[in-house]
Amino acid sequence: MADNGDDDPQYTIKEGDHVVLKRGDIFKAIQVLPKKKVIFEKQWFFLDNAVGQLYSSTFEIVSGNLQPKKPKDTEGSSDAKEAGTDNRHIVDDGKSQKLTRDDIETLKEQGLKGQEIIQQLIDNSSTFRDKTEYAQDKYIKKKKKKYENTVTILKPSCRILAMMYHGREPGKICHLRYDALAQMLTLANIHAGSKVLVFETCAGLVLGSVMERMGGYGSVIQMYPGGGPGRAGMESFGLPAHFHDMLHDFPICHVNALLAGTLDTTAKDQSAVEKQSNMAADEEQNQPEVKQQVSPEEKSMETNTGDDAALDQETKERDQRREAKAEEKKVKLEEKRKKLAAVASLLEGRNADGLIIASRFHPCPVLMGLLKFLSPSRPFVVHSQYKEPLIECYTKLREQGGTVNLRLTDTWLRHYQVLPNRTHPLLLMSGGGGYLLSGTTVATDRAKPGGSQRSEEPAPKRQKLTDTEG
Amino acid sequence: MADNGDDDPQYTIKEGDHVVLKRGDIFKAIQVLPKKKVIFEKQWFFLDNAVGQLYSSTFEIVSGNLQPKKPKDTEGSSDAKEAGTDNRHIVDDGKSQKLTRDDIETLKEQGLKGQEIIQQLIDNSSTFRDKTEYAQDKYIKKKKKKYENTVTILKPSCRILAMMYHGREPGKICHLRYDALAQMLTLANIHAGSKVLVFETCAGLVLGSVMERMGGYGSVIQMYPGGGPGRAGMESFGLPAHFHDMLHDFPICHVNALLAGTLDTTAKDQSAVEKQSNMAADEEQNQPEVKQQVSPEEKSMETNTGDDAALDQETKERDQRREAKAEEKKVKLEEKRKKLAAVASLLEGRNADGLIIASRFHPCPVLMGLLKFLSPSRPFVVHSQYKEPLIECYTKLREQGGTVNLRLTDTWLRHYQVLPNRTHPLLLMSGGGGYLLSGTTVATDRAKPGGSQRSEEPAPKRQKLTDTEG
Amino acid sequence: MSFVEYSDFIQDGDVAVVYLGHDSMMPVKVQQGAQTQTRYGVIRHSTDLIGQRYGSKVTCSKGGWVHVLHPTPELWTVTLPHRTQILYTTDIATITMMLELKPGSVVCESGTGSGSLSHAILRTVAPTGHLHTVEFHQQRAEKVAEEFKEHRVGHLVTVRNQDVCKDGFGVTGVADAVFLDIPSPWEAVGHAKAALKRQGGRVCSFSPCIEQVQKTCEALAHQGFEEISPLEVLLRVHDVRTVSLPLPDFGPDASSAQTPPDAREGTPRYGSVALKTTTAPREMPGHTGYLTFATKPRT
Amino acid sequence: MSFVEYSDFIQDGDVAVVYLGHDSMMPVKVQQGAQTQTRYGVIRHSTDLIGQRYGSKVTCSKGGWVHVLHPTPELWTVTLPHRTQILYTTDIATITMMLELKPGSVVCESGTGSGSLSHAILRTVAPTGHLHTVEFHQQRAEKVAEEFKEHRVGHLVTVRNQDVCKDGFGVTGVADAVFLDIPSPWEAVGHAKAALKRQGGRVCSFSPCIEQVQKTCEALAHQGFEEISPLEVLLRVHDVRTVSLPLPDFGPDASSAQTPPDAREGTPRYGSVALKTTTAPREMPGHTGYLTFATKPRT
Repeated sequence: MADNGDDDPQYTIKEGDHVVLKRGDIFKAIQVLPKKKVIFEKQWFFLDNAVGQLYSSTFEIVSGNLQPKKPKDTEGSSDAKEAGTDNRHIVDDGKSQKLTRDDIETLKEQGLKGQEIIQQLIDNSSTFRDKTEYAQDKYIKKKKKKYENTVTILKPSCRILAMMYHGREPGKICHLRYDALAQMLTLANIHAGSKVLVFETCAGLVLGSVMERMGGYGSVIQMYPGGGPGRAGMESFGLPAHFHDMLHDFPICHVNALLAGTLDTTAKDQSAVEKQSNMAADEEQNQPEVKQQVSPEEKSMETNTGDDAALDQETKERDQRREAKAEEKKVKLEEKRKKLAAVASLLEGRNADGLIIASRFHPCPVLMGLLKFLSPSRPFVVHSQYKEPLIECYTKLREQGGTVNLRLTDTWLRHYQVLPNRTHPLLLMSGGGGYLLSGTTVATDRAKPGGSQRSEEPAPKRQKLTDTEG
Repeated sequence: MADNGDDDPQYTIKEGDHVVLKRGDIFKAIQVLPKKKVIFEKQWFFLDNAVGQLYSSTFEIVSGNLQPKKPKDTEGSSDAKEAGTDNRHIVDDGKSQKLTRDDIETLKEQGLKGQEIIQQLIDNSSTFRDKTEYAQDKYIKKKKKKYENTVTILKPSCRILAMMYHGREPGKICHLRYDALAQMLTLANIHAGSKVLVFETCAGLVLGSVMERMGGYGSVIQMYPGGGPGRAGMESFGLPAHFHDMLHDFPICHVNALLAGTLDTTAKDQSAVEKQSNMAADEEQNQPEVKQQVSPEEKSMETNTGDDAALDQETKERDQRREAKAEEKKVKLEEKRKKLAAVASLLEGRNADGLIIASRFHPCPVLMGLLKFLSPSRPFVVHSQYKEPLIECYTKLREQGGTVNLRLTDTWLRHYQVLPNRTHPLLLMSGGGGYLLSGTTVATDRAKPGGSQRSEEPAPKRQKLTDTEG
Repeated sequence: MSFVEYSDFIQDGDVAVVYLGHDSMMPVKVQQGAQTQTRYGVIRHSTDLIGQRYGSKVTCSKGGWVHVLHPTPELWTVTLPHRTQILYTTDIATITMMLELKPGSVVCESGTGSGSLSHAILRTVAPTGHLHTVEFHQQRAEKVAEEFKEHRVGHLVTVRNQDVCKDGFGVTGVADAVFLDIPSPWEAVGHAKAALKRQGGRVCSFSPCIEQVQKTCEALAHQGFEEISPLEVLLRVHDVRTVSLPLPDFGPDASSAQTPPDAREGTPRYGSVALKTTTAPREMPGHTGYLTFATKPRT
Repeated sequence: MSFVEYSDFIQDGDVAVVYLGHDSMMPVKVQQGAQTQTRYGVIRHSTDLIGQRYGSKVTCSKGGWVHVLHPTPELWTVTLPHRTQILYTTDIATITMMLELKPGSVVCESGTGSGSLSHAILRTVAPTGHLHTVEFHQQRAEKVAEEFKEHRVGHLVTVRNQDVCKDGFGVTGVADAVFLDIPSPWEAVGHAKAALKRQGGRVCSFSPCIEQVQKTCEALAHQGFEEISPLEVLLRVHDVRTVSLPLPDFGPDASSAQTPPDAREGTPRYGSVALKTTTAPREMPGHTGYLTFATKPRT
């Protein structure tokens, strides 16, 4: 990553790029496609003008198009403010703002930009100058949010996408807050060259983060539940094409068979592969993430194909299509078989280097099942929105042995406003980012299978009866 | 509480007073008794010299006696410090302190006071002046803790005792942190003139706090489990004698009988009262709080009465004692009967104004049982060190109806160091102060007993199936 | 009814709190002949409220029903008309304990604001204490004094309309505790000291910004206050709910001899587990203000 | 073994982590013929370690046993010899994500201190990135450089012994990210800007005191940094345990017809209930430092 100058295409927005739109603390991931209308913060516009511009540029939205802005233009002139020291003189009569809603609409129609409208509002507020600096700041922020129409286009990163998902759709990522994701990536020692298992139902955000951290070196195996691996979030990372070569996926419905050595991935037995395909179809309706990947255009195509005229012709075409589809299916199945065989061989050695779980499933059976694929002395991390299932995991692991350094934690995140004489923690904070259970695998005594594996702790460190861990 | 000048005995330390010793953040509650040796922070001394002095005075401990200190003497001269800007020049060779342990002992023997010893340590540290201000401060604090020997005598208060118990023996008060206790007293609307039920196994701290807040007006009924009400903590408040008139107690083993109307407190049936007394004896050994109230002197008296000579004389005396004891017991039982009858009549109306529970018992059955004694539209608060039992309480209450405004909460407490250029939260904080479930009673429809009381919420606010409360 | 004494029955002239649902309440001035509109229909004071027991269920005109609660300072805090930013119960509870308030305490407060803290102080110092509260905004001072009367605590409180930084609390050497919630608390520290009893007392200053705390701590130390202790308390609400966690399908278990560790008694391999748990609200108050406590020593 | 690459077997010259029990670990330099003393007895490197699989159980001379773990930056952080205050994993994880570190990133750091963060940075930027780390304390700079070599990450890092506030990072226009953990970070903000790539990058400053944050934010704004965002992350550890809660004895239930709501199936009236729960540690870290992040725009 040497400094190649601005000619380096990595700094330029190109057609087809996955980018992130930003205004204030609001983010939206989007692909740059020609003539594609984008809605962001209740405004419609086209991204076409952004192509060829540099990443991190800020644009003004002018009649549905992006217009590059000079840097520094964004900053409010907060120094120029004249503040009262307290608000004793403010009588709240509801009449302090002289501009009416209609006036403001007129200003907008006249093409006034957000920053200008806000200045108008300040100039026309009889109480603004009497407000404390604190109250002035609040006022400006509120108005800015309402009237500004700039947007910054960023290159996606784990940081930005994790913050975006947390801010916009925490439900889609199991309420995994960005700082919790940060802990997971570090606690699992994700790094280039290792072999990592990922089980997530976080729209692909966790998968993408792991892949970014591995830089295209090593292998990532996405273990996925029925319906196919959710990857929309991973796509938003806009990772280089060759990064995808290291990505493999394995349907968890074959985990038991693989562990038992009964998974047949040879060409003779298609059943395993086929079952997987059928299940994918069956379960699609239970997968909101998958459904949302279907674009509105595709949907409308499907519903508009029916036409009452020329039934014969249709029947014929339908037959042809069916044949073609059957052939297509065969080829696809063969591809799938090869892929499954490849990933099965990656897993069979049970020598993965790390495991990350963050899903809406009960983490306990997931963890107990997937832990078997790890080498000894390798880290694993499980996220859950709820503490109770992780208590269960902890207890099971303690009973079963084979892990050390077990820790059930969560993190507490606080952002600050640091401004002259106005420094304080932000008045709103996230309620919680979920809980993590982390630990390290160790070799189990294969000499004594089953039996009394309970006392996995060194002898002198006996537990009190009521304490699971001291 | 008008300002009566220093003659007012409330500002003077008297023999028999319950006081609190303080050094830094360390507190200890103690009664001022003549010639009683006190251990505080590993030092022995007598409190006798404190009698007649004013509350909040600071004393120096000089050969086991208290010696009043001039005010302001306590403060370290932090302004005079000369600080390095960073610690790059400090080479850790373990030799920076020129004073040896023996030197320091010699200084102590020479009668040097804590403050002077610390100054000696600073003067003899070759690295002190090179340390950052931050590191200097740490150094001084560490040394202060080790060598200072002052003690301040405070008048007890809810604030001080709650902080003391939390700092010294959180296990004795079910890990009820002072800010959580503060929430309880406020959420339960504890105030003069009301009738409040208290169920606690917090050594009497909660009881004392409630009594302090009621200022001797109204009534407090301590509901206590077998073994007698724990009150050591309440005694430490040193409340005026007349405050005790408002205090009643009721053994919970009679709750069911009282609720069923079968509790007989007339003179004819002594069984109820007697059973209580026996239980108290039976269970004493399970009550660490109660045991600790027995002073070492009492214990040694018991074990030293045996003497092999003059057995006859002894037998005679023993008989006499037995008779006297029986008589005494009778009188005591009669007293107890009267008290039980009085408190039963206070409870029978089921019109208490508030309920506070903070105990090592499962809060769910306790709450469900005692809630029946409250008037409608009255607050209740339950503390538990653990969240899970309060989830159970919450669920039961929602099923049963008869309460609104249910909230399961905890508080997060952070102390700050505010010093020029060294402002930050304290580096250590309490892990947790316990959870609170609070709510308000409402009238239940007595017209329809049992049956479908489930939908206690107004109709338009239907719950989602998976949400217990929105 | 009074804010410092419970009554059993609702009377004409009372202030009652109508509980409409979780986190939804409104205060009502009870008046013979009056009506109150709620989303469940009309409440007729003469028939639905007056003479009813506090805590009763009242059926509104549209058939929905509400509970009518006895007012408390805590219910008032969540239902009062906001004329300013107010203090909430979590901070109020901490202030009450850390200022060592109890029946008989004499307290000075500024600014009065919307009276949220004032009501809690009055509840605690009644029946023998007194609150001296100073509010520089005349409209607000008048309004809050009126409310104190309506809430039958007027005899326990003196409202002064003046600038505490210039004119102090209007009393000297009488207070057990002083509370400051003003933009420049450091300018009032001297007045706080003067208001406190010669034998000493406690002071608390509430400020949202750390710079205010720094200046206030400096002023407190300069004025000889001791045990200067800034702190922060945050409330966390835990929403109780039942969640359903699906179990993963790892496929048929070939080795039936050794049951996998994830097999659960009584639950099908391919099902879900219901769980009682709590969740954090998506957003919560991350900061209200710093509470700086200190002790005035005997002078 | 290397800190950026896993091996399966312990070899002569490796650094291994001996796990003795919960929160009790020690690093060991594996050397043919060497011995390590533990509280469970002696570990003989030649027979007990070399050639064994990482993660194995090793029986010590006294019969007790330990596990030998592959080193990771996280295990190193909890076992390394402290020569300074160090950064812990919670802050490190946040720094790594918020600085957008990944393989190939070029990072500048000062001060190196005990190398706790440095190892985590190296792990993340390997195999194609680089760390330029500046430490003004000569002894420490030498020691940490030695450790990097032992941990087989020496090729990924340049250690400079200089004063970052005066002399900067020794590189210009090459860094994707800069991290500052020095007493006066505001004095190094200009150097941080100079070290970052012309196309922009991320910066983070760690400071325990808010005044340092204030000055740093001012300097960052003055130097044209954007998205200035100070934050704090605290770790809470939940201890899993089984507790037993006694049930209260309310006495014989006279009205046997209506079972009281507290009667529990299967539990005697006078017993206790066992409960899986977590408890908070009595004390926990209440503050490590503020992390101030900012973005250097393209210049």
